[in-house]
Amino acid sequence: MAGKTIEIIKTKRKVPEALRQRHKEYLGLRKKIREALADGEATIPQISQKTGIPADQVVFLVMTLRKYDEIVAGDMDDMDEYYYYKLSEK
Amino acid sequence: MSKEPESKEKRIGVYICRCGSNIADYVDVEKVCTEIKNEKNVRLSRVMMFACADSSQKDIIADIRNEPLDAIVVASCSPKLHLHTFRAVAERGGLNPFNYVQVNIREQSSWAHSDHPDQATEKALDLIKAGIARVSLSEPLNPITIPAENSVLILGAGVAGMRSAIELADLGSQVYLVDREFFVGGRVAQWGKMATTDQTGEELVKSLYQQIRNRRNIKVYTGAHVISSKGSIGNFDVQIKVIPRYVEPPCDPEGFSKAMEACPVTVDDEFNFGLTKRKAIFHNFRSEFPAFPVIDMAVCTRCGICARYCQGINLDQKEEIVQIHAGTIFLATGFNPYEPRKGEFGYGQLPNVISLQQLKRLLELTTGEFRFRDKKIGSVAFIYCVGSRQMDGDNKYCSRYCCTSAIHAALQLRQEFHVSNIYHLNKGIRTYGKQEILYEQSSRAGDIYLQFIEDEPPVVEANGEKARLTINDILSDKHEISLLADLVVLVTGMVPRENNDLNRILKVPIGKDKFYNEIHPKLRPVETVIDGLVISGCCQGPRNIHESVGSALAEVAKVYNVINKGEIQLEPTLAVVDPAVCEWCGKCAEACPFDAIEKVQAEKGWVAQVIEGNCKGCGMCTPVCPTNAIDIKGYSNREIRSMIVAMSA
Amino acid sequence: MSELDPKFAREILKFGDGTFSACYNCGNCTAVCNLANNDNTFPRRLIRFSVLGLKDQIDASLDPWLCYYCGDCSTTCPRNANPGDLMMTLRRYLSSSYDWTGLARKFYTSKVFELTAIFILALFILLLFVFFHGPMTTELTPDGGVQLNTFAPWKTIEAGDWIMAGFLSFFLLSNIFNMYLKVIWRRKDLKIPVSLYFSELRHLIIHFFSQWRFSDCETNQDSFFTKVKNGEYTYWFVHFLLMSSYVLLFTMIVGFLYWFQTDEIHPWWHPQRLLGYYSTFGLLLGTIYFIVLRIKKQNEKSKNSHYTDWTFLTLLFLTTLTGILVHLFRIGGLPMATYYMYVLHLMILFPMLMIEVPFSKWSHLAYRPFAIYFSNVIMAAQQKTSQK
Amino acid sequence: MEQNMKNSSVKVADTLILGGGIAGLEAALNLANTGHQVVIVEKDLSIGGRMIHLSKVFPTLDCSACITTPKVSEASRHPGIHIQVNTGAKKLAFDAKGHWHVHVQTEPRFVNESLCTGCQDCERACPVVVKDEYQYNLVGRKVAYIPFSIASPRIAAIDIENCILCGACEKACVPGAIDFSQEPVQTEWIVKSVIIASGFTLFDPDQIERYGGGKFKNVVTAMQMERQLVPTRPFNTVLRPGDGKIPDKVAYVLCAGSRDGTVGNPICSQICCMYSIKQAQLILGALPMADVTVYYLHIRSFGKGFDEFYQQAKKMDVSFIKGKIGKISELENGDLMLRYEDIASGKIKEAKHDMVVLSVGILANRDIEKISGLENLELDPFHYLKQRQEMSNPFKTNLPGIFMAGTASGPMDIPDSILSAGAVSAMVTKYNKGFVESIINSLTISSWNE
Amino acid sequence: MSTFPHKILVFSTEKISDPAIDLAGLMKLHYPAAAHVIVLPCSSAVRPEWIMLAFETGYAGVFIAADGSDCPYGESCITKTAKIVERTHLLMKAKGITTNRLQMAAVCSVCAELFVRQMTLFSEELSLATTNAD
Repeated sequence: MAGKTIEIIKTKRKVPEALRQRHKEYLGLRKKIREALADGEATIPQISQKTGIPADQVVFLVMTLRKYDEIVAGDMDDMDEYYYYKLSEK
Repeated sequence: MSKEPESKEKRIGVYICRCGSNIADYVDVEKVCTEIKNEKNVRLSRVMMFACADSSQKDIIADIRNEPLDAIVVASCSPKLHLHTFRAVAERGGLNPFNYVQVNIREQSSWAHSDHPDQATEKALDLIKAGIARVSLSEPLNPITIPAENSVLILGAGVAGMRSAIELADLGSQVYLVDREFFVGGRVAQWGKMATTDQTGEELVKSLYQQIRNRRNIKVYTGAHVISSKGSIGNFDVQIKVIPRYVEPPCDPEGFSKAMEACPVTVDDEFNFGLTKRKAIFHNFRSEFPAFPVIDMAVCTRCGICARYCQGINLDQKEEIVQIHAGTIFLATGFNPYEPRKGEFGYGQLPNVISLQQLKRLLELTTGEFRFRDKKIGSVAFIYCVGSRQMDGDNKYCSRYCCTSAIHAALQLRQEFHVSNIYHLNKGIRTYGKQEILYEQSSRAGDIYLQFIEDEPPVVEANGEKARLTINDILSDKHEISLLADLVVLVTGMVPRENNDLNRILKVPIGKDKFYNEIHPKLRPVETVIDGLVISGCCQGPRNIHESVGSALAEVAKVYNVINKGEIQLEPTLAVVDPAVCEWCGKCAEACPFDAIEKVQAEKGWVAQVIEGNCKGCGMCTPVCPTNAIDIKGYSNREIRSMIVAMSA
Repeated sequence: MSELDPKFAREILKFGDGTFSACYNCGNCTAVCNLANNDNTFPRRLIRFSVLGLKDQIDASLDPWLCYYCGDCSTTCPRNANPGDLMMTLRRYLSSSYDWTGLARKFYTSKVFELTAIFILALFILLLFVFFHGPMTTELTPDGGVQLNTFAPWKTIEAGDWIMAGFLSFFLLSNIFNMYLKVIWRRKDLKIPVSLYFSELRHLIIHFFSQWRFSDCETNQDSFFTKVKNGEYTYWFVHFLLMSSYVLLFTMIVGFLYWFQTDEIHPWWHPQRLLGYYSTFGLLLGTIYFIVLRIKKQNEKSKNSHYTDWTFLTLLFLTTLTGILVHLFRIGGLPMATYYMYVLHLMILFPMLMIEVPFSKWSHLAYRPFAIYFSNVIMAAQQKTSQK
Repeated sequence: MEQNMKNSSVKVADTLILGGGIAGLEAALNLANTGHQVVIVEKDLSIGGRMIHLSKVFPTLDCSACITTPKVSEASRHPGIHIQVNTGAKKLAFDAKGHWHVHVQTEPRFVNESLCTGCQDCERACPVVVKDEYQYNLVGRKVAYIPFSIASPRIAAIDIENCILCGACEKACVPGAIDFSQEPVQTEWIVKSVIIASGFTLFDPDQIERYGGGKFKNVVTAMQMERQLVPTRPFNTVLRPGDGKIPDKVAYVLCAGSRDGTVGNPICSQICCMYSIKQAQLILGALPMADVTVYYLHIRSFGKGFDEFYQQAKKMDVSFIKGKIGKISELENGDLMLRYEDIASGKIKEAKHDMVVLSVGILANRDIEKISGLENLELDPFHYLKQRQEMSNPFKTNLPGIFMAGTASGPMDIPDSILSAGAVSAMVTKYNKGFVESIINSLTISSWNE
Repeated sequence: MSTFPHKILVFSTEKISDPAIDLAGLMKLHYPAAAHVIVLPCSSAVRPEWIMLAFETGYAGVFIAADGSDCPYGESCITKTAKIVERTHLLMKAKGITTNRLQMAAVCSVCAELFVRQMTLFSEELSLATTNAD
């Protein structure tokens, strides 16, 4: 059955529209954050300012992307307040 | 390298798992497999998709039988996941499970070094070589069993001891319940009404002792103490000395009361904390157990008057020494209430300053109006943390039970004896958990709580017949508040009982707080570093009654696991001494945290020997041996050295 | 050093039910209170004084008057000790403690005493009218109204008013003076320059009229209009309406009775009628509003009603109601009804004023602004001393 | 005895344990070591309960995972222990012979347990991100995921509620372990005794409006802080979730949801003081420049070594202030203003902190009440299981053969939970042993026979 | 023919530090592959002669991933492991081996990152030492 069972579940479940929307939104936010980091490292407030995404959401997204190796953490800023984040080289 | 011992010729099979692509993506498994084939002793080497899969397991078993193989190595994931799977495979194939070695090339090679696949491959090869080297030297090991007596010696017949005695007896163990006092029940017998159920200590003790009487496999010794102990887990030999009661059956109650009346010796009754007097011949309360009075020989003048009234009295009884053979020793020796220093908050100086324990007795002995020293009591002040949380003294710990207990007593004073003015001078109330409700009830009913600063305790002075207390109350901006009370109750904490002889004989580990110490509060909360010596109740640290009972039952579970089969199974990975090489120096015994090494006489002189029941196989003894005479099975000097060499290439 | 007095808490409990002894001194009530500050740290401090029985501290405290009972302390009290209700109870206690006659204490602690007093005072009015009333003419005025001034000439009534007002002022002022003695005079640590009494006087006036501290109870960041829309000012507004109506009517009755109690029927837009209607409307709406709140018990400050709250509201409501009826009967040309109703009106009005104004609930109208005034005087004085 | 039907089966064991947290595991190991057949039914995807998620534990500061994981692995390979994760009890019934019939349902995880190797290929392939409940929502996780790194079993699962059915995981899985055809599986366990070790739930501080009602970004719960202090932590360091700033003034607000009649929980949660003191010490270890202030009512460091631990925190310069936080307001930069009465001075104070930790209390796990057949189970006023004979037979319910362990009976710390599990093991051992003789005789209450 | 110029022998412990090293792999945290691990029950079972053997057979460094206070065999592990290091340092001095080639740190069962950091630093130190020596 390997590789085919997805078809089975598709007959039983419908994906709610809200779920698709949320996923699309996530992909959009992820893209924005990746773009913001394309020219170099930035702190959370800097990313928030560049992208217009509220800082707490940026924290969530950056940390999630860090967890899945898309982003790596760098050094602290001069004030020892924030870390810099950059895209991982992969 | 020539001095490394040559490994025996073994027929070894090596299996390298691809783990789907998890290993194979980074480790060149085919290359590893080919190279391994050339290693010494290796009969075959195979790559598998999933070594743990059922079909693969069957293949391995077939190889073991067909080749046949003496030992196998599986290079796959962490042994934490599948060591036991493959040990079982080896066993099913007919090998000793210790002739199997698992090499971790997933967590510790492919995944950790996915950034450098070539290095991951190289490392995997090194690790497998080490595994082969180890398995070449591995010896078949079998679990060790030592006989264990299915009997328990319980020291201390308080609620913890009694409750566990009943449970163990019901589970089929022979129980010896030993108490230093002449009556069982410990501190709880003295306690009166208990928070939060309002059952009395007397009732609880009574019901427990009735259960004990109904069980044939519990033997009770009162007035007895340990004088020597030998042996280790499974087989302790303990000698106890039993002091006679000088009263034996038959002893009719009437004769006894007359004898008690007639006895000319009067002393303070310790059971009532000196609030009342007793005679040299005495009992505690009517339902005491054993239901026999005692003559206190320390104060008895042997005048013989009592014998005229009561036939059971026999002043010629002799002390007895009893031998007990027990699989485990249970310590439930309980606590002593902290005895305030003379002058501590007026204790021993002011007539109306008493301890919480005294108050609890007083509440038990009082009916009708609440009076103390013939004076009606209208106001009571409690001072908390006496003997606990000391800033200057030794007792840094919190005694845990006292806040709730004092508040419970206060509620009893208010509800049963209509004492309307009750003050609590505390250091921060600690009615944890559901006990908080008692605190709320008491303050809602009008008890007044004042809190003093940690290093500024309240002052107690005499004021006519009353006591005047002065406190800097934190709750009123440290305003100095003064109040008058008819009775001052010092809420005294717990200290361990003085058992110096017992502690010395059994080598009980003692913590910083002077209570008995467990190995680990979470991993092994009732065991001590001495195997077979377990602790519960308040000898381990302050607790309330149901927590004590809980810990006692937890102890039963642990002990029952160990002794119920009549033998103890131990992991075979224990220390072993080569008596030919050993020249007893005692260093291993010193290093062992479990007292697992003893000195024995061999032909050539003293040598060390491992007490297998105590050994945990940690290996702390091995590096200290100057002659390399001691080893851990499964991690032997030879095996590890061979691994170091094998990986070095 | 203070002596703990366990009996005092029981004494306070005579002035209202209280669960304050359940307090475990977390300080939440003081921290959530918008009106509390470091010069007036309440309610926990007062709970503490009450529990420990520190009578002198409570007697000298102005804090209960500074509380406007928004109820936040009570709704958030983890022990359900109801600090807000204690503040109310303490206001009753303090009213009694200021009152040197001892009557306030009697009114607050004995229902029987209060009802008897009301009855006696009503009887007194009744008897006055029975013996001294003017002719009960059924002849109507040219406008078709009743000749009330013939039955009860405004000059006589006014004289009575003045005598009554004299009594009221005497008691109230002497009580306020007593309050002054307790809160300022007896405090040894205070040195108050006389000038401060004048410079801080504005607080007395402003707060007497506006009761503005009420609005400080609200802290959310909404705009004024949203707050109005959400009904956040309703309580203050109704209270203000009631209070202003009362003051207005009291002033008209005592000071301008000749103008107010007239047999003429003015056109509806006449200031006398408009002011009268405003006051009647205010009183009617106010009393009904507060009665409904107290029956519904939905918000914290209306949950715990003392019997004196009920007597006061009932008397005020009945006064208003009978007042309206007098007016209606008079302009409706019903002479006998007007006269009886007038007597009944005064039978209710008189005990209400005599009991409530100096001795009971209504006295807070004076104590509150004075408390703010005194507290500002004290603060200003302390500031001056600390500056030195 | 096994009569296997398609998605349901009947099996026999000695004891069934509801809940695979530390108490359940300890009891299971004790019982299995004495020769009982034990089933652990765990509703979560992994056993280990709350404890496996904690950082270090008071007062010894040893690492929580180091204590839990050996027990977890010992239990999972013990021949006497059968573990069913992702499984809930639906119904209990008592039969005439005194056995309990426990009907449990295993929800599909859509991953074949015997094929999954825990390699996380599916997780990397999955495109959908949702909040990670195991990291208390601080960070995201995929919909196909390994619950957490030290989960046991370390097997993937698919969170079907959030799945967009793209099939990427199935393509990525080499051993072919993904199986969307799974259906719920019913098992009926016939056992002699049942231990309820269902643990506690955490108080939800969002209902406290004056602490921000969940809206302030830099107000976190103690569990969220706990995760930030664990080696497998979501941010790899301690950061404010509002903007990723390294906090330097952290406040602990004790009794958030405990000892508070207004939220319906008047009792003390027993652990918050100590875990807050512990976290304070750990924060000072992680951020040596930080200030930590603990706002408390009474510090309840009552256990063995606890008061010493409290004194140690004071020596490390953790500030302790007596006074309940009345309200918190959020400033523009995300900092928080705390208003409280400093009880020691009697002054109202306002303190600015850049991060606030609410030391939330614990509540009874009321899922037990939803299991049919347990309607007669006695609870205490706080919805914990009632101990019938607290003094002599603790941890016994009013129903025959049903026992409790750990926080099912009330708030308690880890050592006490472990002790309670030990105590229950002894009682259950005896109960199972004397099962035939004593229980049949005591079957006087007929209502459960039905 | 080893690809590892600076091989590190790591002694880990079954219950505590080895799970952390596994966890490092699980979390795909990279550390030098030159680190090769031998598992023991407890870090205070490491024999100084093993360490010396490692130096003799060409390892650049030896690292003891100790139990620290988490040791299931009791707290004495800390001091005992420290003693072993102390004794070995003496042996190393006698042989002219710089003592920083033997290092120790307590690694708790989930301290994967700590282990990675230790390995990376140790490896750098070792390669630096050899280049300097060259």
